[in-house]
Amino acid sequence: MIWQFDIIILIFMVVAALIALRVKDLLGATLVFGIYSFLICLLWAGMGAVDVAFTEAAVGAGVSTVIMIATVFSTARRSKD
Amino acid sequence: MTEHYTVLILLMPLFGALVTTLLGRERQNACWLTALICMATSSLFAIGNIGRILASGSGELRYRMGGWQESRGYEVGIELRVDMLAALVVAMVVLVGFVNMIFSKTRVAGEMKDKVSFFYTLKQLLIVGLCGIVMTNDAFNLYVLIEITSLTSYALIAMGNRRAALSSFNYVIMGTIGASFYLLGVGYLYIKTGTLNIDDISLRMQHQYGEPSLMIAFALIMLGIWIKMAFFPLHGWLPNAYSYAPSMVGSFMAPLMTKVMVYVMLRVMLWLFEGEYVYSGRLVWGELIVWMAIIAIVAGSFLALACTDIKKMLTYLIVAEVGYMVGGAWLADGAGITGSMYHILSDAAMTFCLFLAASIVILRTGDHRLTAFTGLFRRMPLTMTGFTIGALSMVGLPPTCGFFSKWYLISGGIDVGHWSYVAALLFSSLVNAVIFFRIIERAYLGKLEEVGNESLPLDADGGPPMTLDRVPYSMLLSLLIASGSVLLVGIYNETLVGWLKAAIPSL
Amino acid sequence: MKLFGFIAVFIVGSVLLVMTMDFPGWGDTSSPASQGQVSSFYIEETINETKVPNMVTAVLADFRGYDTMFETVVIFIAGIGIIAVLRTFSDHSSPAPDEPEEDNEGGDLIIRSTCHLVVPLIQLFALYVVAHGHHSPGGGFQGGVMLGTSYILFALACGLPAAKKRMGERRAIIIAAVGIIIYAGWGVACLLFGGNFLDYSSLDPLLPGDAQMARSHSMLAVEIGVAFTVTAIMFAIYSNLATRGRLEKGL
Amino acid sequence: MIEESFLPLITWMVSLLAVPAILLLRRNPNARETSTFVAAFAKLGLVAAMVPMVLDGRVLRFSFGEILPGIPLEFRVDGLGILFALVASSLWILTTLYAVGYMRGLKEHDQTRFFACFAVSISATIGVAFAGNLFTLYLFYEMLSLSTYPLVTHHGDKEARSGGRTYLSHLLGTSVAFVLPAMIYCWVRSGGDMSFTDGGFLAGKIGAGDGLIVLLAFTLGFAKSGLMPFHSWLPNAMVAPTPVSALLHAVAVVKVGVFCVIRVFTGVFGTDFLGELDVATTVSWIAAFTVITSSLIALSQDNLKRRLAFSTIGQLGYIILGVSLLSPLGVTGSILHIAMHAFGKITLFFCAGAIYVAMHKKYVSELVGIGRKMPITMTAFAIGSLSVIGLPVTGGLVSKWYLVMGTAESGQIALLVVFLISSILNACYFLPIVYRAFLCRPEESLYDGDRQEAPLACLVPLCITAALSVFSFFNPNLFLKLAGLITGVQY
Amino acid sequence: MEFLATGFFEEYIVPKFNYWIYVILMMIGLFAMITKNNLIKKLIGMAIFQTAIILFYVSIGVKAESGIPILGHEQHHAIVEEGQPSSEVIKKDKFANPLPHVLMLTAIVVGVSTLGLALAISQRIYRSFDTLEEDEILDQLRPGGHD
Repeated sequence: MIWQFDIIILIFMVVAALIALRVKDLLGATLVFGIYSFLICLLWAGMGAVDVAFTEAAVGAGVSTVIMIATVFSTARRSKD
Repeated sequence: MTEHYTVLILLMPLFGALVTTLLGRERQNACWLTALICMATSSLFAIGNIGRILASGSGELRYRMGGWQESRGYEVGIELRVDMLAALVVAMVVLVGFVNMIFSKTRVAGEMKDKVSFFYTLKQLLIVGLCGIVMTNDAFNLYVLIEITSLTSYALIAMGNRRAALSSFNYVIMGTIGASFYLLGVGYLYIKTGTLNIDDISLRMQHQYGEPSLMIAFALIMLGIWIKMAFFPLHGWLPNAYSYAPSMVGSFMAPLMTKVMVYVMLRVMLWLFEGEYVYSGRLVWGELIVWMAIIAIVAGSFLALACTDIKKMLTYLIVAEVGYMVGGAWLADGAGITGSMYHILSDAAMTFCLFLAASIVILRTGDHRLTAFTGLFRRMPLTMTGFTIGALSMVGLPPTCGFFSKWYLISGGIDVGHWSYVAALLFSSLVNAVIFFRIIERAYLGKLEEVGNESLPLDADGGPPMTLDRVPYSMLLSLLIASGSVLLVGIYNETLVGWLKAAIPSL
Repeated sequence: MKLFGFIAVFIVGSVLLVMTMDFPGWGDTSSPASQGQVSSFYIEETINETKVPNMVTAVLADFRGYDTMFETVVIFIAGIGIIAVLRTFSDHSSPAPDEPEEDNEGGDLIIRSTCHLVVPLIQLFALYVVAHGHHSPGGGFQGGVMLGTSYILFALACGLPAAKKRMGERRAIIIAAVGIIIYAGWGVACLLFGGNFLDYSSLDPLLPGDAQMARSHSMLAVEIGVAFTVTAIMFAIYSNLATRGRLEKGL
Repeated sequence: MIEESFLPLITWMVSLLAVPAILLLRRNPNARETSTFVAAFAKLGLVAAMVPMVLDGRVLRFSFGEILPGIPLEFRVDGLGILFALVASSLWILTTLYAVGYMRGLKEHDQTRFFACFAVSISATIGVAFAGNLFTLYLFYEMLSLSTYPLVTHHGDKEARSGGRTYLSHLLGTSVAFVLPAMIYCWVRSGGDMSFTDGGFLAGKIGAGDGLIVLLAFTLGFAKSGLMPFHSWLPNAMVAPTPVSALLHAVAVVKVGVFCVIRVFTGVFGTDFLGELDVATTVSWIAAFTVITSSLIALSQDNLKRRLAFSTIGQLGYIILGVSLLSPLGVTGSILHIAMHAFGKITLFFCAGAIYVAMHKKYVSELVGIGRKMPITMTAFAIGSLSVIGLPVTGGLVSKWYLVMGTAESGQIALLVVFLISSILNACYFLPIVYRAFLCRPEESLYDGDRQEAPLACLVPLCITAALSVFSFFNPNLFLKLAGLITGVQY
Repeated sequence: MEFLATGFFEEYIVPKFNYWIYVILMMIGLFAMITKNNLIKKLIGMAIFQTAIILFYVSIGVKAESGIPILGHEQHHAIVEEGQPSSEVIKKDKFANPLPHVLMLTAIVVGVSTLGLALAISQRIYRSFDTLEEDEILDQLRPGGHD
């Protein structure tokens, strides 16, 4: 695969992870985490792991984001850190 | 047909769990009956397996899933491998599950309200996971099964009160870290050897021992397993999780989980890696870990001594017992390893016995504190007899199994001249003596008037405390079996140890 | 706590970082993992052994089918566990209020009608993913998740009660259990036909084609089982988490 | 020569078999006591039947089931064991008779539990006496500790609780902390063989330094022998009913302690090997210290039973001192002293109990002139104290004679002095009681009401034991022969 | 993108970059799990932690200029219909190693299951403590509670 592509996505992933952990609004954090999952999904498609990418797209970006949002809505939305 | 026993041990509880799910919430007794029957058949298969190993010359059984023979010198499929140690531990798991199934008959409705069927489902799936862990010969399959046991235990613990939910959450965090470390270590092994079958890995590693990444892999796997088995500095999650869990769950999880993880540790040390590598001078940490084990023993004993809550106390004793086994395994001595293997069985027996007795007492008096035992000998002699047997075993008096496991562990310590370990064992048995005779004296001589009859609300176990004039026969029966097993494991220790010695690869 | 955590993380991280120097390079074709006989066996022999071009599917459902069975069990446990932890069965007596069909569906009209249009397509594609997992990316798990998400989408758009009419809780649990029963039962069938557990080739007499085709067909069967479980559980997880375990209104 | 036989097992079992009978017959006291008596006589008969076999040099052995690798559960009857068994089982009968009188006289509670535990502890004692290897010995040692706990705490009040706590903590603690590791060490060193042999199974397999540590671990670990500093359980355990004190603290428990020590000296190490190692003198001095100190403490005790307890500690010191001299005569003296002191001391305890039953007097200062009210009891008391001091015409003289001879033989003049002093001290704390009991004017309090001798069930046993200790002076040959089997000293 | 094409990157950075990033991500996640105060944040950290390990595994399986581990139609045709020996048709360096992919499918599933269960437990905690901040929960427990 193209390694430039790979490196750029990886850097973006680290950034996304940091943001997701810094944001005080849990809903925002969850959404950033969704973005993170999409980046991983891209990365794996790039690495030739199509099935893993497919699964990650469906589960990581799809379901887990949805259930996290569901939890955030049914509990507190603000967090102290 | 008999060669399928190995997998049938697993399948029985699996299908039992599915059937209980299908039966649904309303038919509680049907669920119980299904679970009981499945556990019974599974126990029969496990015992049959022991017989088959004794019959077979090689002393081990291999079962290839999907019938994939090895090709190009590697196992391409997943393989089950059962040697004597594994067979004994599996038998222990399913038998404890079976007896605990009897135990939970009358009480589970009171604790689980209308979630009885889910309880039975999860419990049987937990047994599936434990049996799988013990029998599998595939490093990654081991990870999946560890996660199965973890998830079921998270759910089961969280079914308790609010404290239980909180401690279960901590357990989730710690458990995930542990399992992930294990997974990472397996990844390191895979990147170096290109296979996942435990035997193949150890075969391929022989000529590349000493590469740093293998050492890191070993360290990561050990770290993960220690977190899961609550080895002392990493024990934080265990006491709350087990003591706040519903008593039906705690009395079942406490004897099994840590012991099975100890088994996994031995498996990793002696089969995945090799004794020469693990104990060789190249790894300086052997001595260090024995010292950690000593600290674990002493600290566990002290923490238990400080407790006023009976279940908490027992859980801290488990922490100390884990120290026994880790220390014995790391003594780098045949007797020590045999001792810790035997201690897996005996500790399971006595912990089970004590937890059952404590649960019965809590259910009847509705009180978690040690004061609940005051004057109980007159009111519930059978239960207290069972408790006393377990206590004597913890203290280490013949002919209970605790005495003999201490015997082998201490002789291992003497063999290698590790006197501080011996001293730690003796110290902990003295502390156990203080702890338990404090309780037994109170139960034997204490007068009821000495404590007020006020009792805490039974929020750890859901339902209201039972009236004192009625303890179900199912509970007494299971307690009887448990305390009997304490004695039997002790009396037949020589047979068991002989079998276990055969299982150890030569150091 | 923060300091302690940072120190621990820093030590572990630095050790691991140093250890990466010991690895074969990324994409290195000659690394043991890539050269290892196991992976090359999978790459070269899968087509002969199972007639399935998608190696991942073959390894997943056949060579390591035992893992996959427990993977399905993990999903099942998650669903059951969530219900056991979170669900509050308050409505023993009160029967579900039975309003006319479509009226109790929440959300506004556009979303609802779009959803009514989209959901069938999603489900159709999901079925394709399940069925075509042998030849293209995908398989029981991915397809199952998509089916589950289609229900979730329906619940989001039209409200949980409407979705519950399609996939009630009891039904979801039953479907999930049936999925695993299909999987494990298929393995037991192999056992009855004289092979080992999950040894699909022993079902040769039962299925069209030769032993390899039997394996291929069996993979489809177990993938369907997986899809059942995943579908039901995904929806069950969502519906419990979205309603704090009461299963009435939803988000 | 050694021959297999079931007799030891049966002898051990008899009193255990009595337990279910006792529990079943709890409703009917007379039948309950009858079952105890039947068991007691059967046991004595069996032991007596074994005596001639042992006397013509045979060693009865019975072993079953390898509990640990190379270690079966083994019974082995030799001279030492049979002597101890004979003493214990004969005194059990008398004690039971006495206990019946005592318990009924005071209308004690939980008599069924009492007699059941009594039977268990006796069979544990016999098990210790017949134990064929170290593990079996340890097993029954612990069994004895646990089965006597309910007896010690029989009254269940605060005093009994604290006494029982001291009792268990000392006996269990020392045995787990010292004996267990020492035993496992022996097991490892001797290559998995722990059967007692005349030469000692550890002979030649261990160095002087380790030898001293192991020896001390054993002698201090068997804390039932009351060796200082682990002696304080004995006075505290006096809260028990008097029959218990009598049997367990004059006969069974403490004698089991010294018996174990003698076993360790003769069977584990072997006196010759210990002589080579030259480590036993340490034990001798600990024992000597115990003897003198306990006698001094006994002088200051006003509670009669406590005084007897401390005198017991001193006498046990004699026994350990004698065996630690490693000279055949000394060992003979120790073995004899087990029996002689048993007769003497149990007489004294019976008397104390009888006084309590009849007069409800506990303290020495209250016994002035009591001899006129209870002449028989006090005569027996006098005989018993003579025997303990070691004056003619009582058996005590015989054993002490051998002890002194042994000391002289081993040339330890200092220890000879110890014997002298302690005998004087014994005289000092016993004779005044007798003197005041008979010769002083009784104070008025003794005359209110017309209290007479204790009930017959109490009176008969103490007369018998007193007679026994006199008889053993004129005819100690049986004991001498049995002891000779161990030490090789012929007569 | 010119400077990226220089040999320096190819030489030193690229071969190890994935592994570095996996370590960094894993440590971020671990740090969050240990030190974050909010339970949901802990869980996000947990998810990152797991994905880092998945990244590690998938990176193992990559081969330079390899494609997806699925046979093309013509290869499939050649082997199945024309019966050519697979070892000649298939160049194994052209295919990514399928085994790590399979393992990671399972790992992802385990991850989402754990996440779901943990979310359920945290909702349960919220139900009885009415907060998700760890310190506040402990404050509530301090006075009462028998432990």
